[in-house]
Amino acid sequence: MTKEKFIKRFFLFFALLSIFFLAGILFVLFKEGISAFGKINLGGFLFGRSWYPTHTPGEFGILPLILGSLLVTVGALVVAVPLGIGSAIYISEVAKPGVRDVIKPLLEILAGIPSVVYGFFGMVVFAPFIQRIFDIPTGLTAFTASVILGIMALPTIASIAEDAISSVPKSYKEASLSLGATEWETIARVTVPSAMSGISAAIILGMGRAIGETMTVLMVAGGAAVIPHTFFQPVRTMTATIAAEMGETMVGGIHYQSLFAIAIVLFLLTLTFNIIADHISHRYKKKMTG
Amino acid sequence: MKKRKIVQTIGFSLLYLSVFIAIFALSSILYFVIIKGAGVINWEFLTSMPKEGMTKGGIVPAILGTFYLATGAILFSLPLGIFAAIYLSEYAKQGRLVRIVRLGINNLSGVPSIVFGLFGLGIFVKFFGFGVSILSGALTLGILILPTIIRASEEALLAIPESFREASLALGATKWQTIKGVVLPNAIPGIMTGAILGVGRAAGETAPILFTATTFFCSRLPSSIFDEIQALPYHIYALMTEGTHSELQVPIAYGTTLVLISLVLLINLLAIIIRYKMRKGKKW
Amino acid sequence: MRHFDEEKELLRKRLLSMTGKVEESIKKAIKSLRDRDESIATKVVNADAEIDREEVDIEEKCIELIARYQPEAIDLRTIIGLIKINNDLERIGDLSVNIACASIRLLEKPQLKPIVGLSQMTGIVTGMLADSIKSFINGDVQLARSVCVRDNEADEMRNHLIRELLTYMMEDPKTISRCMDLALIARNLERIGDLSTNISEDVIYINEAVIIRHHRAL
Amino acid sequence: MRHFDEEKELLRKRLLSMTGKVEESIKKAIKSLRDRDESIATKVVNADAEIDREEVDIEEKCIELIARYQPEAIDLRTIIGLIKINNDLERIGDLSVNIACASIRLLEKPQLKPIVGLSQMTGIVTGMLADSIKSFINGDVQLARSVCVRDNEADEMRNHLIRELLTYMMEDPKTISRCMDLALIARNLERIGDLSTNISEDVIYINEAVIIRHHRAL
Amino acid sequence: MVNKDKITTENLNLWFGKNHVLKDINIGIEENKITAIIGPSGCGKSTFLRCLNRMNDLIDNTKITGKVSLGGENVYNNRMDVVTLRRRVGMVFQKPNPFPKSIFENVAYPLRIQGVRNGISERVRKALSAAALWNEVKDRLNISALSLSGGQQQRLCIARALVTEPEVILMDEPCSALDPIATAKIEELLFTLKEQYTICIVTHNMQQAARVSECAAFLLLGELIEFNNTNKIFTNPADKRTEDYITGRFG
Amino acid sequence: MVNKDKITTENLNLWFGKNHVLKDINIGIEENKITAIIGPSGCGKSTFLRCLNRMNDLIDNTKITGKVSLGGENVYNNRMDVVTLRRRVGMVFQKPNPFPKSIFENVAYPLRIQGVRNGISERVRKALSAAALWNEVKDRLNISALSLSGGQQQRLCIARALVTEPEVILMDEPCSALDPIATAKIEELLFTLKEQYTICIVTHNMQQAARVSECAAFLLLGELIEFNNTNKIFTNPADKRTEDYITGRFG
Ligand SMILES: Nc1ncnc2c1ncn2[C@@H]1O[C@H](COP(=O)(O)OP(=O)(O)OP(=O)(O)O)[C@@H](O)[C@H]1O
Ligand SMILES: Nc1ncnc2c1ncn2[C@@H]1O[C@H](COP(=O)(O)OP(=O)(O)OP(=O)(O)O)[C@@H](O)[C@H]1O
Ligand SMILES: [Mg+2]
Ligand SMILES: [Mg+2]
Ligand SMILES: O=P([O-])([O-])[O-]
Repeated sequence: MTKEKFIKRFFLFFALLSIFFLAGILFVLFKEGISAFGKINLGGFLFGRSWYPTHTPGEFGILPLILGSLLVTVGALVVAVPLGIGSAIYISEVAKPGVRDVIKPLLEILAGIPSVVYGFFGMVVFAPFIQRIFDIPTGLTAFTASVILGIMALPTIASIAEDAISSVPKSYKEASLSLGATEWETIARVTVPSAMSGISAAIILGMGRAIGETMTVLMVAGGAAVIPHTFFQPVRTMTATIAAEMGETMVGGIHYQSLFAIAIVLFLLTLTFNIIADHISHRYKKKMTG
Repeated sequence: MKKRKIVQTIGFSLLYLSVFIAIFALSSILYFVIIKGAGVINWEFLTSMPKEGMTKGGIVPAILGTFYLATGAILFSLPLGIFAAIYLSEYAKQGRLVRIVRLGINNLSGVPSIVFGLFGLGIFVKFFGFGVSILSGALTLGILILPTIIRASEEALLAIPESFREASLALGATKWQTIKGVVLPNAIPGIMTGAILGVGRAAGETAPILFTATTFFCSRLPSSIFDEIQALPYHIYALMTEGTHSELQVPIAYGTTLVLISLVLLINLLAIIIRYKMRKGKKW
Repeated sequence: MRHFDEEKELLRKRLLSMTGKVEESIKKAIKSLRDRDESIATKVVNADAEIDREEVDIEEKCIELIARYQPEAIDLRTIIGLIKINNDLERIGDLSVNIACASIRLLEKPQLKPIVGLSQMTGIVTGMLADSIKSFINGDVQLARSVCVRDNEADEMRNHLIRELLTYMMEDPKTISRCMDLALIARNLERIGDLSTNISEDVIYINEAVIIRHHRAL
Repeated sequence: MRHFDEEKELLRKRLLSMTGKVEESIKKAIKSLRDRDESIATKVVNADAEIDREEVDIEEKCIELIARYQPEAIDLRTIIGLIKINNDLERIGDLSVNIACASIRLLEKPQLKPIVGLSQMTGIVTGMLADSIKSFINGDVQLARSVCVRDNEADEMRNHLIRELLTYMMEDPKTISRCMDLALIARNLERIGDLSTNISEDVIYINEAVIIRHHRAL
Repeated sequence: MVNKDKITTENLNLWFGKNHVLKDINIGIEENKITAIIGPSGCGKSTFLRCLNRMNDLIDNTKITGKVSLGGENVYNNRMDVVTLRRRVGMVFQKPNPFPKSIFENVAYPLRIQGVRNGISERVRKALSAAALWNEVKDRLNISALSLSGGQQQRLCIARALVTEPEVILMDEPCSALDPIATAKIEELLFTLKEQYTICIVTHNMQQAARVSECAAFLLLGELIEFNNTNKIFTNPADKRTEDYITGRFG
Repeated sequence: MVNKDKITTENLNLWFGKNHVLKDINIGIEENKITAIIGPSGCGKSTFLRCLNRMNDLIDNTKITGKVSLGGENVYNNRMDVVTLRRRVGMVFQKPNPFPKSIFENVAYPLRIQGVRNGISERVRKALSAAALWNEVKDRLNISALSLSGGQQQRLCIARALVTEPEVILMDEPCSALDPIATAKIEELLFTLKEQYTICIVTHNMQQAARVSECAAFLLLGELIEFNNTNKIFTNPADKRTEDYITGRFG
């Protein structure tokens, strides 16, 4: 083998590591979690309405957890998507260069605030506030979690959407203006539609982030494993369940295994989102290059 | 014509509003943390051990723990990430293999952090028997930030115009000479940005270290990589959810949060400054 | 059709109409002599100014076309050919003026025995001229070559004429001055033939990019 | 210096050397008559082939330059001017051959009284030719204009000569044929003057982009 | 035939920050003619063109003095609505820039934003025909405009500019991204367009200026050095600097 | 003066995947002359050029048959070392592509990768002089190459290609990113370079091919239609298709 060939193989090995890790994750999750299905049937697991793992016999229905996750995620998106995309459009199309140079890095920096900080803020500031405003027994509700999660996902969505919007060639904008369009028409009819796939990818990635989010929801969602009926009640998500309960389980026990089983569901769910986002942004690239 | 102008005014107002809300929401978080945390922070807080069941004293083990974890994670994932990125951008030919690798990286980055925690638990803590330790936590975090590093490095490498490579090859350089002489030197700032962002991310993560590295309280500083540790993010969580004197713990949590935020934001700021500098200086 | 082709076409048409004028001049100059009508000759002399103007115009247009379209290959050859043909046509116009002037001088004096050869020669050279231009317009290299061949005929004829004139002069010295003018006319006609040949050679060059002039026996 | 300028310079030089040859031809043709040396005249006739070849070469080179460099403005005018001047030079060459041929015919017969005017006229027209080319090479419009003025002198001289010849012929019809040849020589010299004038006009055009020919009184 | 000026500028000056980019430009762009702007890189050609439809408004720190009149009205007057102005003065850019929409929607765009509802497809057809593109695309109006070739894209952009029937069309190096064959097609198109429109074209291809234009302006360092018939400029420029530039002796 | 061929191709065929891009090309590129390759976009000009120094090796799915000889040796022979080949056959690209290093280091790069240690600065000076750039940069060899103007950058790239004294220089549209004035400078440079080097230049600017080259090859859809003296090609091409292309009647 020549030197050049050797170098190439060397690098190839490292490129394959990601796959290896991904496979490793899958393997560990299944290794630890699969035997849960020996004891709980799959339908009962996914659609069971109650989650009482510590009872004897334990009940392992994760429907409340799934619904909790979805509720919080949807709520978060309702907050984050309009604000995030609005901000993205503002930054890339409307803001004066001076303003843009402040706001854009600001958002990027804020994107780096750790999730536990959001959780903390939610617990000590926002939840009491909600409790007072709506006069409800606890401020730790799906609503609270949604809003906090939404704010948290906002910089992510804004930043990816901003990338997509500002990578729309300047020539489109010039073309539209030179044809007698107003700036708003240019944004609404040319710039944003051209960046649509990038924006959708941003939304889906934001969704993935929200659904996989752990600490925030763990701290502010309230943690009641019941099927939610309103926004203003405590809920418990899949991630929070794992984080909260793993510490107290017996390694290898059914509770331990079922938590891994939840992780499998979570993993597959986010995998799906990611593949969809990937697909969209792939198509987007193709479209932009003709 | 008038109607078109009005539509424009309304549209722009909505945009201003959304930016305003976004900035307001995010800065109010900072505001509270800074206002409430600033009073707690002093030299002692930063340099002494916690006392009296976490109701008094400082957070030095948590600071150190976060430092060890983040350093360990970056030491582990930086070389891996760079090597993988070099393969992808310099050697890989478009084909099934690359698509799979890339899909793998994208999905790895989308895996929820708690799942990484479980993975670390399953592999490092249990299978390799490292136990709950700095090593397990750092490795878990390292894998978590690997996609970030690979992406940033790859982006930095791809930003080097193809024409540089062609020029070098056409001058009779070998591939490796080209990478070493022309590609990598120009990609270093970009790779550094990626690495710094990775450090910031690693420092702020909680879920992955829940079961792999941290403990609520340890009475001494770690002496080896196989020791349990405290970490800032987990410390905040623990202060809020465990212990019994929450009225005493919340102020400490504020202080810890301010320290963590300052740390992470400073790191991110650094990365962003480097990136802006780089974009400005770049003429090709 | 390319814009350049349109412009070129226009130029061709102008050249054609200029040829018509020049041909007319030659015929008229000779006619004035035959009909002993000075007014016709005067017209020829006066008409020349227009031909001259047209020549200048066409040349300017050609240079403009080169400057603006940077023609290559056959287009370039055509334009260069046009410039040269245009030049030749103008000279032919001048030659007919020369003939007309000689005619005017001759008309001041009594008529000599009419020289049949002159009309005949006029027929030949105007034929040559017409054909050379026709060959240009149609890109007809065959026809162009035939013009070159006919040039010898014209030369022959001129020699014959001059010899005839010499005899007249010897016989009657009073005719010398008139004969000199007639000889001049013959020479001019022959030169018209020469120029038509030049034109034909240019046509061949334009179409085949072979410069053939001087190759034929002198 | 641009590569194009080098090529143009080369062409100019070639044109200059061609002018030298042509001038020589004219002088030799006249000299052969004066010295009654047929061999000189023959040399003139033979030398023409080379001038012809050179003309074709120069013209091809000019067209090549247009095709390859797409010259504009003064460069274009220079090349077009070169083509035309080149053409004129070749014609002047032909005219000296004509003179040489006439000379050969004359030498077959006894000498007439030497015609002083002829030498003098030769001096004038070769001077005009030399100056017109010089004005081209140096871009000297002043000089070019002076050539145009001198043309009238040459015309005058020719008329004078022809009148003198007419007298001879009248006096002695035996000289008619020789006088005709001498008249031909005078006409050819005058045409050389005309062509030099043409060249000068082209020089003016090249440098000032004003086409002046035909504007002056005919 | 006396031609009148469609656009005139009077002492037009423009600064980008402290950079004095256009200096006292006085020019008259004649109706139904093609006017070419030539000059070395950075001399202000594009800037001048973009003054005419106020595209320079988009650039910060721009200062403009003097007058630009379109059919007698001052373009920089406060009462002049930029949107209307740009509809009257269309523009075609250096790189073909169709929107990533279908061919049809690209051309229909200017109509749609004006709120036109009826007869759109007829007007699109007419514009595409005028841009000599109709025959090539009539069977596939719904495919993405980005799948057209560069030359076709540029003609599409021309059609898009024509559909609202502007009075003037500005073109900033419209062929510099095209190969010679596509360029030739656009040039031919220009000859037919000028019968209906007033066209002003910036090009750094002098030969192109020579071929297509009737009048040509030579700019140098922001100054208008010479403005004349194209014939005159290319066979006998009045200014030495023009001559030097035209013959490639410059710099 | 009999010139011998420096590079010859025999029945050179090239496929990109199923796309037959070069078809039976037989050509002889003469020593110390400039050979131009012209033809419409996509006809395979660049591909042909890149066959000569095997830059096409970098593209996947390429299949090549036939022979390319450099001074008698087959370039596609297994014994031919690509690195050595590329050192002997230099290349200059369409867009100036200096490395983001200093001027000096750019030119020194090829020497450094060859492990040359002595006399580097002398050789750099010589190369810069040969590329007619020395006088413009001699006082600032240490500034970044990226701060040079486009035309200077391209001459720098030429210097960089010259420093290892290749036998042949391939240029793929070296002036298409430059303005006319910088282009004129490069063209003048070519005339002096050809005394020492064999040059093969791809250009879609026909006038440029006409100006600089001694021989010209016209490619169409991957076929070599005509290969002849530039004079001949531009005044009297043998093939109707060449004539049509040259006179702009094509397509
Ligand atoms: N947006 C801008 N901000 C500041 N200066 C600018 C801007 N655009 C152009 N300039 C400057 O204005 C001058 C003229 O630029 P312009 O683009 O009009 O030149 P041009 O003649 O079109 O050149 P080219 O042929 O390269 O397109 C240049 O010096 C340029 O640096
Ligand atoms: N890397 C590649 N992979 C596949 N096909 C290619 C590749 N490069 C070029 N081709 C195809 O090969 C053909 C010839 O391309 P090439 O770049 O040689 O053309 P060209 O004559 O240089 O054109 P241009 O004037 O546009 O540069 C084209 O049909 C092109 O689509
Ligand atoms: Mg411009
Ligand atoms: Mg190419
Ligand atoms: O970001 P998380 O660690 O809270 O999932």
